[in-house]
Amino acid sequence: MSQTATMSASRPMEGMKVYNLKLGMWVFLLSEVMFFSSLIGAYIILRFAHPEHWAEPNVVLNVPLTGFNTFMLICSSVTMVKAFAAIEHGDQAGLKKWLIATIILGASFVGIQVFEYIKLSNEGFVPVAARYAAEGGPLYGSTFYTMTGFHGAHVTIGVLALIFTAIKAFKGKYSASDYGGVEIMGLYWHFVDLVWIILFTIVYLI
Amino acid sequence: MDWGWLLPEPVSTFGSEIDSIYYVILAITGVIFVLVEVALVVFLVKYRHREGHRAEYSHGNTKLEAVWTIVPFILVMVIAWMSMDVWLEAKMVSHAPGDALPLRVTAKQFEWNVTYPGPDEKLDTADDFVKRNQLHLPVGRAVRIDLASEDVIHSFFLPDFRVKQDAVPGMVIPVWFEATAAGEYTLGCAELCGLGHYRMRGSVTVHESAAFDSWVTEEGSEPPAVETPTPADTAGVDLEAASANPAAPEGHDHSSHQPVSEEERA
Amino acid sequence: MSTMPIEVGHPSVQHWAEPGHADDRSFLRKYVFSTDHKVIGCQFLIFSLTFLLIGGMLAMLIRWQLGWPGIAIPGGAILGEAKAPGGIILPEFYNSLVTMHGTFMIFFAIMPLLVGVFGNWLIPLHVGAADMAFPRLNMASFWTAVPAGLIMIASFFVTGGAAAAGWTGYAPLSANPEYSGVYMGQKLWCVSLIVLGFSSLMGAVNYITTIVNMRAPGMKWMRLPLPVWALFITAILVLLAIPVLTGALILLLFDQTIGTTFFLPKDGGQPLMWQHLFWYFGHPEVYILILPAMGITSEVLSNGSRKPVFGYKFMVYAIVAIAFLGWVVWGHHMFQSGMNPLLGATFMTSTMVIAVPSAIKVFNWLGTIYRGDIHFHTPMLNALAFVAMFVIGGLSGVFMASTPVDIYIHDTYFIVAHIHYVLFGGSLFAIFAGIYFWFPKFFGRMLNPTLGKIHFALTFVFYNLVFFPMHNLGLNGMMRRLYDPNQYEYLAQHQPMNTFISVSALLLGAAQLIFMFNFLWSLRGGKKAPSNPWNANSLEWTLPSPPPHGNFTTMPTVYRGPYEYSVPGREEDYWPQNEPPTDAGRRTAEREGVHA
Amino acid sequence: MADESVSEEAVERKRPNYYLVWVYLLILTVAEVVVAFMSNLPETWLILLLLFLAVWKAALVAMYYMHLKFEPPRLVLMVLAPIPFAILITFTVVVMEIR
Ligand code: HEA
Ligand code: HEA
Ligand code: CUA
Ligand SMILES: [Cu+2]
Repeated sequence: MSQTATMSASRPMEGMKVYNLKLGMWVFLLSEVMFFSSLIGAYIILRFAHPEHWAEPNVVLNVPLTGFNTFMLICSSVTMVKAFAAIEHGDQAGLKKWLIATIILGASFVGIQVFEYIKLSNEGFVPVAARYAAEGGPLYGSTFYTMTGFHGAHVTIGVLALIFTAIKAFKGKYSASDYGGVEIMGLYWHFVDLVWIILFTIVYLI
Repeated sequence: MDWGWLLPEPVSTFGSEIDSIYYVILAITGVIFVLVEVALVVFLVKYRHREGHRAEYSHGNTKLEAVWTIVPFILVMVIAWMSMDVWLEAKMVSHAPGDALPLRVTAKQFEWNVTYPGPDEKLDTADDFVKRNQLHLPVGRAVRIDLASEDVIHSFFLPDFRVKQDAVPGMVIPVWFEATAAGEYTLGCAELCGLGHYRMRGSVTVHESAAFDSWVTEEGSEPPAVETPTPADTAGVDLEAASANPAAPEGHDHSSHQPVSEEERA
Repeated sequence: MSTMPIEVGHPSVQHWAEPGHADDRSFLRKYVFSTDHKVIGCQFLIFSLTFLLIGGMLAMLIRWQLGWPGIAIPGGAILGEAKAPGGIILPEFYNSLVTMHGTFMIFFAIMPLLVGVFGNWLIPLHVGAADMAFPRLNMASFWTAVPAGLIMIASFFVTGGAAAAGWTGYAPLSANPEYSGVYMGQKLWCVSLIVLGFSSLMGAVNYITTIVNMRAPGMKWMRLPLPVWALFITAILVLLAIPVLTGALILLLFDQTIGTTFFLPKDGGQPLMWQHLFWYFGHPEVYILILPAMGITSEVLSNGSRKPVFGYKFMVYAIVAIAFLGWVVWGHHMFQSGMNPLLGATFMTSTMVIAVPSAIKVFNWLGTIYRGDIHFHTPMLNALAFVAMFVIGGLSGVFMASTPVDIYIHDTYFIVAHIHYVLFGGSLFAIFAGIYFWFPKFFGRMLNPTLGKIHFALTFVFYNLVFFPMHNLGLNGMMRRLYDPNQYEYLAQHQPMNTFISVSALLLGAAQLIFMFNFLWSLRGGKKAPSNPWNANSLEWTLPSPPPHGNFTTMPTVYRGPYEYSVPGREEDYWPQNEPPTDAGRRTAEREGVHA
Repeated sequence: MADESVSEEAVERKRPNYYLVWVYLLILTVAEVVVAFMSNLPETWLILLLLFLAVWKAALVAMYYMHLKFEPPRLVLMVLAPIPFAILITFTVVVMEIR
């Protein structure tokens, strides 16, 4: 804290050593962590209180199908990170290619989840207590749809954001010196993947 | 107008212990309060702006910081430590004497239904009987209440006994206390539970033990288990509700799907 | 000038306003959809003062009913048959009044006032930045809060009336309309708070990024003005607490609409789960409502007594300690809820500990005015009132923290007294202080000091007459949220006290009109504000009032902490943070060991 | 805290082999499913094992795809800071169950 040290200070303070956009995205993701934690917390509370409401894995829920979906989401994470790696080295073509791939994978994840929802609700596995008809109890259905639903919503938003990013990419808005948009898109997308990894385990496998 | 800081006379065994903790805290915080406010005022007068006078240039004093970190810490820990036992005694039924009289209190909008074990002093037997908004107890003998609720959260509040416990639907929460003086007291609802919250109150009668037994036998003997509220009760409610608010009936109509509020109005 | 010296990837450039550059934005861009943090701050000010006003009016209705139960409100018939036929408030409407009073005051008045207004006004100027890190996000934050407010107001006019389950919205009462008789209102309550949550979130992200990444050269952490420190920690609390509320509200909304049973015991729901989720958010929330107020108080006290903040570092540590302890005490709202008594004991201990950092703050404030050169300008008066009143509110908190005592005073007017001593006596007085202090900077006009002092005096007196007796009512066992105490014989005897409180409350409300007038009139009629009316040190005072779009023409350099008042060897008793030390200055500095 | 002598130019950031991480993730996913259905572990151990695998996968994503491994330590610190709170709220169940 000596005088001279400060006199020489001509630049802003260091801060987090990363640029604002990235810091902002990380900060936002932290709040997302708390949001999903609250849902998961509620899930655990209810499940502990009423284990009888839950059915064995793969009895009501179709694990193979969702397993495949998980696989696709993980792949979409690779394609996303490849898109970032591409633009990081100024490779415009690669950026576009990998973004498109990510969009396709993400969209099909949502598609499969919608299909799964329809199938399940036809089998009487619904969020509404009054009309719940599958094995287990109503809490099973309501927690399932709430958690996977909010994750699905995040994926959907992600896909839209990806499309937006892709459009900018095709307009050549990104470069080796300005790829922030792609990087934070990636951060969000990987986070959504990360959440799914947790949800898949506790909702489908446990 | 009552500006006093004394608590009303307690009439339960742990009531006086709770009060004594209250008075200790009152003393501690009272002293702190006076010290802080007096210091504040003194400084304001003493160091008010005067021409040519300049403020002392100081960034603080670590010794002082240590003092006013440690002293309050000790004080609050003392308070916490004193509170602990009384709290556990009041809330853990395990502290209730073995011969405690079992009762069941079931709250619902907007009434308290008290199930008495009858002469055999066992719940869920033929001689049980239920009274609405009336809690009768023997003096000098602990009661052990199973507290439940049928609809929303209510709060079982006996001011004079220093008893308060939320009644949560889906849970049966044990409550115990021991009355130390015969007389008439109040049972209130302390948790917002709907439009009738303000009049969800009952009466508490503490009998001498002999009188209580005879009361039980005579009540237990009369056939209708669920007894209709005594005229006094309903009259009381309606008159006051009405006087408080002539327009109540219309007002209540749109919520008349509530079985209870109908009953209240009947 | 990049604020991101380390990493490429995104040129997050700050646009320093070039000297004499004409501001050619359209009216809409300048005042309505502005991305300028100062304008957004002012928008938040109008927004939240309006809700403070509404909340205050609801309070007046509450007090009328409690002061004169069953007597028609003069002209109250306009409230309509469903609410107050012939001007006589109905029980269900009373519940709505209490609920909405609490909701408006907490979520739409105090929170936006502290976080929205002072966060936007102060952060960029105090850290020496051109604007927030994400100006457009900042604008979005305000324009998300507006619909939230409108939805909440609208809920008064739907059939069944506004939410009536208390600002804490305890399930099952809030979850099932059959119980409360409130249908649409309770749903709108959830929706509105969810929307408001997004607004707060955007704000928090912005604040944190700005404070961390955009501090001007030399603005080290330990040179930040305390309001910024407080707002930084507050932003973290908002960031981590609000999502939990959002989650809980969503579950509640599902229970109300699509028929899930998360909180409804039939079909396995858990009523206590709502309370855990709500208070897990709720207690950090109450510190969100006090920390910025504490920061403002420190700033004003130091300025008013022309003396450096006593124990600056410890003030900072205390803020951090309060914030983080605040996460492990939520159970103190649930002592009587049927939660395991052993947990109650744990929560009591953690709650008690919070008194310690609060103690540090209080005593350091005393240390700050000690041997000061105290100027009683209006901001100073309000800041002093904060200290005096917060102590009362805090100490009453200790009664409730003691579990056995809480058995008796839980959900009584003792709690109501506590609420208002910390929130009105605390937060609101600090807010008044802040408004009187920074109004000149942002509107270019001084508030009238005489009116200000009158407003302060009346508010201080009537405020205490209103809320102090509530302690006594509580100690006599008067429950909260009670439409008509006269239902209970043992409370009926306290009606005179209730009437006395109500009279004082009406006078308190009336006293606020002075402030309102002063505020609105000074916008045009106040005398022109100099750039540094209070001889303060922090960066904003080096700029014209109001500062130009883009704040600083060149990036300022900071040489010392913000509270270098009455430094020996200087003729002025203040020392702006960015004034380069003269050789003489530096020599004295070294001699006196000034922490520059 | 902030030391002033940091150079302006970008620090060239190391990058992992993204495909390798991908393979890891797939293997772990398969492992999870296998454990969940083909193992006869006692329930608690099963749950703990599954959670462990899940957290492991999450960590891989965060470290390599989200590049946390290559970010300045202070950012990593900031990201890890709220995890205790997240765990606290996730396991309020403990709070509710011990009675
Ligand atoms: C700004 C908001 C704010 C603040 C800062 C506080 C601060 C505190 N609050 Fe308060 N509280 C509320 C807002 C706030 N509260 C609200 C709104 C409710 C009601 C919610 C509802 O509607 O149900 C509530 C309810 C509430 C309860 C629940 C009561 C009940 O429902 O039964 C409790 C119980 O422990 C409590 C405790 C405390 C404590 C211990 C502090 C401490 O932080 C206080 C610490 C400060 C001091 C102690 C004073 C200064 C210190 C000294 C002078 C040093 C010496 C002191 C000692 C040695 C003791 N509060
Ligand atoms: C910061 C928060 C805050 C503030 C300021 C107030 C202010 C007031 N409150 Fe309260 N109150 C709460 C927060 C607050 N309140 C909360 C959280 C509850 C619990 C709710 C619940 O139980 O669910 C509560 C509950 C509550 C009750 C208990 C109701 C019950 O339990 O039955 C009562 C009863 O008297 C009451 C009264 C008052 C009064 C008379 C004021 C007076 O101070 C009001 C005076 C008027 C004003 C402060 C408005 C002034 C307006 C301006 C200054 C703006 C000027 C405008 C421009 C410049 C454009 N409040
Ligand atoms: Cu029952 Cu209030
Ligand atoms: Cu609290």
